[in-house]
Amino acid sequence: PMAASISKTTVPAAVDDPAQDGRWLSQHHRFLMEARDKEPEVVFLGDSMIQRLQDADVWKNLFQPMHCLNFGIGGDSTQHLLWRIVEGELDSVRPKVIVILIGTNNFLNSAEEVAEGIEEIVRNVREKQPQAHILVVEIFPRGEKDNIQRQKNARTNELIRNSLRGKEKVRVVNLDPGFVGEDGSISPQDMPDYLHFSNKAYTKSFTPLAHLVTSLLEEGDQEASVAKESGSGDL
Amino acid sequence: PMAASISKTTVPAAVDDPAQDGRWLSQHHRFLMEARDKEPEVVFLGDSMIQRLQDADVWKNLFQPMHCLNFGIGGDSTQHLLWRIVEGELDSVRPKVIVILIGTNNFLNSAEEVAEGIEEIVRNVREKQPQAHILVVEIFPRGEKDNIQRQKNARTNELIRNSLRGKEKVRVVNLDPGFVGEDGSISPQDMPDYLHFSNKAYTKSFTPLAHLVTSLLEEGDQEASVAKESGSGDL
Amino acid sequence: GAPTREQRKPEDWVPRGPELHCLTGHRASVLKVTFHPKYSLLASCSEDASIKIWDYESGEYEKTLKGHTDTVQDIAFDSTGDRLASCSADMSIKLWDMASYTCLRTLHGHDHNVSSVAFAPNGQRLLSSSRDKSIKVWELSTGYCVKTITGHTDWVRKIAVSPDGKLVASCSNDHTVRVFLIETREPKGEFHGHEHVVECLTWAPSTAHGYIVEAAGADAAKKISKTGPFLLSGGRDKMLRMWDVGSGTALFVLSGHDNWVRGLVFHPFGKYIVSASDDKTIRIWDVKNKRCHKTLDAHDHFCTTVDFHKSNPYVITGSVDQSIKVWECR
Amino acid sequence: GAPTREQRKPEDWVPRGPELHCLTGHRASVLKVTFHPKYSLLASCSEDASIKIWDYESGEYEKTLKGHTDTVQDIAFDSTGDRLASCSADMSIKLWDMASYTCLRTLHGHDHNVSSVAFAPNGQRLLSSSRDKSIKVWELSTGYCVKTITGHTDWVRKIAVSPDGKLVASCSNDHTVRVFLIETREPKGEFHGHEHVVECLTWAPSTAHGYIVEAAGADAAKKISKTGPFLLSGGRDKMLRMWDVGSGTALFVLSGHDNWVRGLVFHPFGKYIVSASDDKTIRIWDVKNKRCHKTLDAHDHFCTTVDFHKSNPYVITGSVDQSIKVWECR
Repeated sequence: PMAASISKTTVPAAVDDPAQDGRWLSQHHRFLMEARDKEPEVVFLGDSMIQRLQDADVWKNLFQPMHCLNFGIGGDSTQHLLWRIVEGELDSVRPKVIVILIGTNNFLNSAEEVAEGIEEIVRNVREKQPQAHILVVEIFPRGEKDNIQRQKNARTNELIRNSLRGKEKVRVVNLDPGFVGEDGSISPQDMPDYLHFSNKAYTKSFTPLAHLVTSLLEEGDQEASVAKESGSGDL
Repeated sequence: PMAASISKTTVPAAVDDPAQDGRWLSQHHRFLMEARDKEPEVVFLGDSMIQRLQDADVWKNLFQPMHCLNFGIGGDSTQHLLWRIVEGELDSVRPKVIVILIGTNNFLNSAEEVAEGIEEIVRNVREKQPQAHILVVEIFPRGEKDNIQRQKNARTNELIRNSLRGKEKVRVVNLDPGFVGEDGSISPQDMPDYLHFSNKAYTKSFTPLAHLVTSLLEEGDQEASVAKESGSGDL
Repeated sequence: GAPTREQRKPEDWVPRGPELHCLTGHRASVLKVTFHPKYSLLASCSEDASIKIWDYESGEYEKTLKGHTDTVQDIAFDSTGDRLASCSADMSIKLWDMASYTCLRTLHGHDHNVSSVAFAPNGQRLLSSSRDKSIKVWELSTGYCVKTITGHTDWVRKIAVSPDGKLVASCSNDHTVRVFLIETREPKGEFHGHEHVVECLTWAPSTAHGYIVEAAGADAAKKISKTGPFLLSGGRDKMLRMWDVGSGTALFVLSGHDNWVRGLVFHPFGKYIVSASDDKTIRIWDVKNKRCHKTLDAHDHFCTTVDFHKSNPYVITGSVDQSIKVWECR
Repeated sequence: GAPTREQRKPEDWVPRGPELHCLTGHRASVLKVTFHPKYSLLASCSEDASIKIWDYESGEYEKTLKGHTDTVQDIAFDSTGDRLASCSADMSIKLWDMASYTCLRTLHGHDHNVSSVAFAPNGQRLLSSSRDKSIKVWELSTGYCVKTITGHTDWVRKIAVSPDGKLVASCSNDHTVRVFLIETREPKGEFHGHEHVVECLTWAPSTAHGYIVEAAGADAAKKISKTGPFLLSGGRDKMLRMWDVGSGTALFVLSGHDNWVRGLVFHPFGKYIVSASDDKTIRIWDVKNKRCHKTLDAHDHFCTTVDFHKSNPYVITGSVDQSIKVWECR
């Protein structure tokens, strides 16, 4: 029956692999290796919205110079990202900022369930990375015209805005520059498949994020300077 | 039971829409409108490999000037593309060249079934477009290391090479520049998720296609000239 | 050698890069740009279903004319600039008042996409062409279609009314350029040569006649009618073709564009032609010598339209890249 | 004003764009490039686990040295150029014969990524540093590690042996630059100032001493040891910092890079410093005046390494964009 097959959003779960080509685990293992070898200041976690950000101009121009790692995997739901975090993708790094965008693929779960999944992820990330600023990006609208996913995702965004408010070094950020027009429709110039972004849409929505991340990184540098001057150690 | 739920590759079928946001039909309707309004010389049909080609440099540099329409939809299997063709996406255009890449998403079907699906598509396209050159692109390898999909897709390619050989103005083209290394692995620099292409991979694999399409277009122009000179009419 | 900048006379002033202004605001391809006959304004129309008015000297946006419900294919000012006509894929034609920026009248009658509009010189009539293969003549005082001219066997893409108002030239997907007598609807000429869809055309101003005759050369001298009229067309075969309507003959071909030719206009002094192409350039052609004088990288995508001001040294272009550019001539 | 090209003396010859050669072949980031001391060759190493030899005059590829099974972090020629040492994330160090291009010896002992190698001037010993926080001294005739120097509290990224062979300088993720006596393993100095990981360092050649003393200025004059030795480091705080090892003091800071400083080298005549940065540029610094003399857009991605030839007017750079560039100095 349908209900039994809807995954719990808060329980770490690997993806099924109907094609049996191991791509998801291959990516996970590659991320483990990158985490071990590289020293990122910013780590991105999420689904295809995050993964495909790497192909956009805004990544090359604004994010790449910040020494980022991109741990997005297309198709991931909250429970899949949770699994990857629990299984070590954040174990060997110490970034200053962590960006999370997940939830749009949990389309069979309710807004409450998706929000719980995101909160569980934030809890786990905070545990692994006590020092990092955590930025949770609100789920973007989807579909050419209004539909139940848009409404649900908007409700999810509202829930996490409330539940994550006031948490130390956690911020929920809305990057939607206004994709939904006056007539309620999304332009294919922004989302050719009414879900994933065009290059132009990535520039519009993620540029403000780059500015926020930059200011958080600089704030961190200044704190380190102040700590140094006040004699609190070599760091 | 599993067997009953595997779609027939040769029977036109719309996608399921578990998210119920209508994106697939939105894209199909947009393609119908584009076909009605534009006059493409080249039409691309397929899945995400085709759809995402539009984001690559090679599209802007080499394909765009040729007046193309891109009717790729991510996730499509042969039966979905077949549905879109039967439902009119080729009805209002008269391109000189049609490029087809489909099949990798039929991962539960056998090589024989996928090949039949592709052949059915070619049959339908030829019926709608008697004048066009049809180029069927061989399915690319996938997965970080060898796996059953790679083997199956290679078999599918072999089957269509045979079944489509000698068909008038139909060509099966292999665009794989050698993605699989000596050690049997695919580089994440070519396919970050071991399926979809990076910008660089699109340039490597699709540049030769652009040259082939260009020569077919020019050949068509020359035929038109010759027809004119020999007095066969105003065309 | 070529005249230096200081020596150059207005007849040799051609558009030069970089652009003076890049006007953005349209949310889809720009299909046509046209200068206002009097004020420092230009009008543009787009696949975004709107028409926009801009000041080309300051680069400022003025106004958006909304009303069409689909791609606006063409626009034209009447000779006074008091009114603007537009036609659309929504199958209608609209007449706009430029003082109030309101729609005065909407004309219905075509059965398909209306691709081109042109005023008769007296401003009382308007001509249009359509994907329905016909050309229609409209009485603007009543809004009625008073004539329908047929002949083309496929989509009629553009029309141009001759300066004396008696002829209408048209080009089509049927690869021909045709000329009709407006009053009687009779065909006056049918020109074959383009090997693909013919996209655009323009009558040569009288200032160009001498250069055209010279360019046609000795071979054509016997046949050529010294006063034409002469007609220039551009097509998807990448060629510009010059026709002598008087004698019904082809005069010469200008080749050089790497892609479809989408728009044409003569330099007001007649010595040059400026063409816009899907190869993203505009080219300036020396008529007398039948060669490409200069190529300007104009846009990031197909360049669909170009206009040359009749008295001020400006050229404007529009593109699928959704922008309009203003170029100074010197 | 600055000397004109004709007047410029070798001491003022600095790298200028565009590059003479762009060498491609590595299939991942290039982490280090170094000139052969005698022939017109350069060696490069990469995250693709290989080392490649190139001719920098002709731009031709010569050879690939395979053997490491993970990123090769650093390479160094001995003073004759007969042998090349390399170290890797595979935790090993290899010694290569440049005549036969074969691996002579593989050294094991570090517990983690080996990030830097340097020959002692007599060529009989090799020093290395590692993510295991230690610095090791290896006897090349036997392959044994004869000394392990500790002190850093985190990853030691780079080491540099002083010209007289007595000292080894090291920089680390612990934000410090340290100097040790090789023979006794005793710490000679510990330099604080960088506010982030220190990526690279280099001893100043004697030709630079005069400029450094002048740059240090009157304030430092009391404390500064006129003969240093002087040490330059670069870090993720985007700064270049000059240290006086003789007196144990900080002399001055050069700022200007917009991102991490990844590589440093002095102009052989001592008047300039060239630095490579993740801001994709190399910068040429005027030592005496403590200012950035010139900035060169070097690569499409992080620029990780730079070397300056000791006697020929060439500079080489390597990058995460997987290419190596050869620049002429004039």
